[in-house]
Amino acid sequence: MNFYAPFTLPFIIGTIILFIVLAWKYVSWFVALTHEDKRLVAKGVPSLATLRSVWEVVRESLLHVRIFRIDPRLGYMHMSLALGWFLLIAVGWIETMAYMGFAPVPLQGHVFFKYFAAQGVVTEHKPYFDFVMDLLLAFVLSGVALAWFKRFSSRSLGMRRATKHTTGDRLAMSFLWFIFPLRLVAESITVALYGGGSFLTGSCGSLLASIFGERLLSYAFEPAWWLYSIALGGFFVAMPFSRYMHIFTEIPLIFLRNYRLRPREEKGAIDYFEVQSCSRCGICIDPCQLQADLGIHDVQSVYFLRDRRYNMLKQSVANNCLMCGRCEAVCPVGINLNTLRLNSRALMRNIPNERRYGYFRDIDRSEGSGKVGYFAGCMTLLTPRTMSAMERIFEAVGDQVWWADRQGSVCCGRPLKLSGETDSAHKMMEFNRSLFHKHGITTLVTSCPICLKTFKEDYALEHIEVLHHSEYIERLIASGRLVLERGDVRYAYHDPCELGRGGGIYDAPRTVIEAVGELAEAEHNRRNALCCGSSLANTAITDGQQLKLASRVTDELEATGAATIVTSCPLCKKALQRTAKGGVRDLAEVVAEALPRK
Amino acid sequence: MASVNFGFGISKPRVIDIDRNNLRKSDEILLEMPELQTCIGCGSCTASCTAGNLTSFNFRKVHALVRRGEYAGAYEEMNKCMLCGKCRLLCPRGINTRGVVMLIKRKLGDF
Amino acid sequence: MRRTKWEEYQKDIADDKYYYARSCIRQNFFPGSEKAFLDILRNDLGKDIFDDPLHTSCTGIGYHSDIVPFETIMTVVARQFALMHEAGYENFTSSCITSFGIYTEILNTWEEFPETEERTRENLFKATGRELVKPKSLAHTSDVIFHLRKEIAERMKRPLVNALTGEPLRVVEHIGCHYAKIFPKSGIGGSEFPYVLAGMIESWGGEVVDYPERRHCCGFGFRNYLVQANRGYSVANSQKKLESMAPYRPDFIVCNCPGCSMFLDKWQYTIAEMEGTTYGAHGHGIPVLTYEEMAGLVLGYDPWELGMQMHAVDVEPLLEKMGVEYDPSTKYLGPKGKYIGKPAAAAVNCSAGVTLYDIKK
Amino acid sequence: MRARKVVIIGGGVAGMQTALRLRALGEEPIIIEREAQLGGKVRNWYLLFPTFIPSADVVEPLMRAVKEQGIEVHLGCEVVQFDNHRVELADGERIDCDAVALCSGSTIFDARLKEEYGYGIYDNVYTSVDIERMMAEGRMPERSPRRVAILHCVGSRDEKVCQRHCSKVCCITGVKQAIELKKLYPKADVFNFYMDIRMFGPGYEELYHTAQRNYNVHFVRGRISEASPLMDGCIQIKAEDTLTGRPLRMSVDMLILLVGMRANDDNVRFAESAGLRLADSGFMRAADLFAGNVRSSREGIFYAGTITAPKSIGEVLNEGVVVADSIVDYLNKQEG
Repeated sequence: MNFYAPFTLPFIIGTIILFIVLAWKYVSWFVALTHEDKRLVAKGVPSLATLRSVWEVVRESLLHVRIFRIDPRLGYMHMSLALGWFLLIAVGWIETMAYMGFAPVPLQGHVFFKYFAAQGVVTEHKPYFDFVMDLLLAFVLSGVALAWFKRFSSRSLGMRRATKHTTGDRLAMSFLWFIFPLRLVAESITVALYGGGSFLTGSCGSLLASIFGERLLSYAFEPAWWLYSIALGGFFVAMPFSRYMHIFTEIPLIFLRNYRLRPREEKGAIDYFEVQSCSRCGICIDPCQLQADLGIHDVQSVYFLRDRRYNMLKQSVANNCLMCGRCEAVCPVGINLNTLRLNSRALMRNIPNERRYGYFRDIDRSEGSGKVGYFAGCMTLLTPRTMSAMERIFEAVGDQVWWADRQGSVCCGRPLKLSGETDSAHKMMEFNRSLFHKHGITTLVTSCPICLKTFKEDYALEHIEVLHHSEYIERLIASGRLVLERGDVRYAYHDPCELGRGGGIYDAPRTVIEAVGELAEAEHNRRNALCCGSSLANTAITDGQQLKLASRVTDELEATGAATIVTSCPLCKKALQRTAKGGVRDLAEVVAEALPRK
Repeated sequence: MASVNFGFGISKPRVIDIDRNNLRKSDEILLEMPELQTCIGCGSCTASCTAGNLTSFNFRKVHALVRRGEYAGAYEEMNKCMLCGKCRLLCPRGINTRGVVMLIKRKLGDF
Repeated sequence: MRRTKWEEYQKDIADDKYYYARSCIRQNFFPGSEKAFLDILRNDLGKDIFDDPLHTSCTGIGYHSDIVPFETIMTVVARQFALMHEAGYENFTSSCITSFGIYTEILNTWEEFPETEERTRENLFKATGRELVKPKSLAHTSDVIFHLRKEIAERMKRPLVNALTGEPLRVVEHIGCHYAKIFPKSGIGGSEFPYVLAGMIESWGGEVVDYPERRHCCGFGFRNYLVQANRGYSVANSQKKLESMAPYRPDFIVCNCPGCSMFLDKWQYTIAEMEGTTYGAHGHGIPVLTYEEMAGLVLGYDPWELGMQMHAVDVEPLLEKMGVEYDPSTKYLGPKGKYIGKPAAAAVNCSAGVTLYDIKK
Repeated sequence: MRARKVVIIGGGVAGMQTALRLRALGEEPIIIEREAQLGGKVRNWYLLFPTFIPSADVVEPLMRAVKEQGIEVHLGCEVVQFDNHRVELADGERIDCDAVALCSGSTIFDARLKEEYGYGIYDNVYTSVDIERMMAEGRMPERSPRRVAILHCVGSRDEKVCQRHCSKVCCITGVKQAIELKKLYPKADVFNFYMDIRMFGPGYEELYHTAQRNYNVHFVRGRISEASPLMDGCIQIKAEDTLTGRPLRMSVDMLILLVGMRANDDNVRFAESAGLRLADSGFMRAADLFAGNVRSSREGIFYAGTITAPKSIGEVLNEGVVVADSIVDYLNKQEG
């Protein structure tokens, strides 16, 4: 059989370009990986991680399990396109082989087999193949129809807002959308002229024949295949430069991630895999409170990654993010959105200067001594109620406490890190680390989740256990050292971002609240909890905007009917206090109040 | 023109000369963050300042000088700030103080 | 309003019979000016003025530099007054503004605290055996010229007018701080609307230029100038004034204080050498005149006889503007035709030439 | 002509003055007061600025006159909703009337919301309201404090507690209390921490001057940012002395917070039920700020006192007269 026809040229050229670009990108990214990362890859390839990755590729790149969890309609749309197309290719391949045996068949032979085999011999399994292929085509077409429908009414697919795409993306998308309808047309005409086909192409073919007549269709036969080929070729050329780069990139990313490669504080080659794995599906847009409550539409992770990928990232976009992590929690690709945003900020703002923050030398305003250290954090100095509650709790259990910063000290460094000034942040971390070690503490308790996160992730404290005060209190209760009187007050708990999504601490504060009263859960809680709006990570929004975000949160917390809102972050407390009608308390306060009276 | 050394320099005036100062950057800063104009100079920011507690850093004064077009030293001065955000929690006019620090650093550091 | 405000501040100035006290700075840096003053009074106006060889410096520079105590300077001043009385005069005129300020200050002190006058009287008697008699009137020599400005105008040969255009010359006047800023009542027009020089300029056909820093100090400031490390502050003050007046394009600056004449002139040289900036027309400095020189030019004196070659900023452009005939070849010849030396070319006179003094070399 | 019924919501000085004036004009006022007693907040004050007369001198004559005039008063009654012809009380009673004067005043800011000042946490942090009460009841501490700090603008001019407006009378109250403290404790040093000093009334600037000149009260231009306890029970406060541009810290034995006036929570409910308009500050919005500052946007509903904005007692008393006149004017026009 001759597998050459002029109309296949656009497809062939497109495919060649696609593979050259892909190869060039992947090879150059891989070469640029750090030495350490390459070592991890070498160690990971012969391990179980590879198998795990294959399974994950099937689940996420083909079945899109995570999107199904967010919304089944959306999941079906993504699955039908990915899995459907994959199966079309796979089954097409088998079909070719069923015809030709293991004879070498060029690529276009597989793809346009219907064309080349139209006048060939009819084998006994052809009807089965025709049926399966029609079924798959129908499957994909249903996905295309949904995607098309989503453009007009994203809400009906479970998304309040869809991504606003660039012109390039729209072009690529148009090619994609045309591929399958054109394939249907080309195959239907072929079937109408030469027979074959099944329920879809067969009936479409008959329909076309009855409308236009065979003569007309025979004129349309070649052009239809041409158009199909052009759509395919066009899409392939556009693919590596558009959002569809994600189709392939997600696969190596899954492997690399299973080999424990992660984006870091500074930009690295692994970031390319992460950034270009974004399909711009826009699932990150809905959870973004800046979008939902403030109507800011151009800073969400999808746009951030897009701008970063095309080197048009502006500080105003990079800075305008609460880093609450709500988008990261739902990203179907699992992109490390916060880390990427951080290292983008660092690239723009980190200007190392040895002389800066030289004033840290010899500062030590700490008080007391003990194995337990308490680091209030800058913000807690403005919520003295929390601090005096902690003092009473320490007193009640008789722990000797070293107060690190009651008289003010150096910041933990996280705020500067969040703003991208990594080098300066490290100076603070270095200072505090040596301060902690100097005073010989074995446990470090902090009531500020912002400090907590950086102590845990950046400080590498040896022989010092870092605890959030909720964890510390939970332990005291569990060990029986702290006996509390349980009341019948209902408390609505607000999860601070840095503690919950940022530190994975959801249960400790809840356990503690249940030890003193009744816990009420807000509509959005735990992984889906809302941000109070005052996040240190965002330096772009105004006071009024912060207030608006906070009022949404207090509304939701107050809707539980609980009289008091409890949180475990001084910043959240301050933020929510502004709009709450009842009281806003820190976890420590309610615990201190439940201490048995002497 | 040869500059002759007579063993002393000519003292620069201490006056904030609005006519002579180039207010372009100040204008740019105020355009991006108009709320900075609403500062009533209560000093809450400086009083609570974590860095000001340890150094002579005075956020209120530095941004006031920058607004008047006195940029000399402001960039390095702002680099004493730890961005901890206490000031933002206190400002009675709701000024985005951390944003101001970052904006001034960006404008005066030229990045 | 500004035009009449000065009239509220007036003082009695004697018509004749003056006792003359010289100025340290003026007689050293502008000796021609003091001679011209005496000549104008004696020869042109026929007044009696006594130039006493026995009198001394008032020690004001030492006083303002914290070297001479107040008791000492009071005794020195008392001696001057005693000399005046011995010479048979009672109208004291001083050529120096610093001295004028000191005489005023001491006379006021004696008035407020008579016991200090008594102590000074005793000290003077113990030291010199002389008897203190306070003057009937005290005036600065610029007050005297101001007082006689109309008589000079009657004898005027060259008005303060641009000979080419016929326009009045634009004159910046600068009053020494100690003239009226310490005791506003002691000056014509007080400290805010000093009229002593403006009166002369207007009477002789010139136009007084008002400018923002008109009342600012020239920067002399005694200690600020005397200590080399502080000189930058002194220059900065002159520079502030010069920058402020330059846009008004003055034809010349006239001062009544010898220190101001010196610093506004010589700091122009310094600024030009250090920074390359000049403030007059065509890259030239602004000529600085003493009021005696101004009066002398008006009365037709020869500029070199007036000692105008002693200025750092060359006065020739001004002389040409006024249409004064002068002989360039005699500029550096003294009164007896002896060569007195010539300064090196300077940036302030539009010359890129060599500088006299550079600490680096 | 029959006497027309006017319901006055709130029996503070504004309400009583309005009632008395209406009665004098021959109308029938009815006062509804939430508390068990007439007099409102002024009853709790000790001496009044700027003349230091006892507050009783103002409140008691009014209360007496209300009694003497036999004005109908409902005590311990809360208004649920109202419009210009009917007022509905919490106990279910309905009063039909011809006009309504809303004189329900304002609420004192809860200083606990400014947690950094430690009110309710440390023993020696007081509000200006506490001080008035303690002075009136003679409960001020026996031992003279060494140092007292008075902080202006607590709960006023502060975006962070959503109170943007100026409460107007705190500055002069701060000056008055500083003088009172100096009279009580001549050895104590009193420091007033302010952002701006606003002395708008007659005799106020003079009192400010007196405080500085005769009582040696210190004024520091800077807002306190934090208060924290010291070992000896003192409070350490931090501020910036903005006039010298340097941070300032000092220990004080007493910290007094000059709490501002904020809008009543009721206002929202009232505005909804009667169709009234609220200002951005949450206070009621008068028809206009010139000729119509006691009229509401609805016919037959009037305002007097601090329901529309923070005011001094003198201003409130004037408004009581004005509002009564406006009501009579309105009623006459209604009857044609």
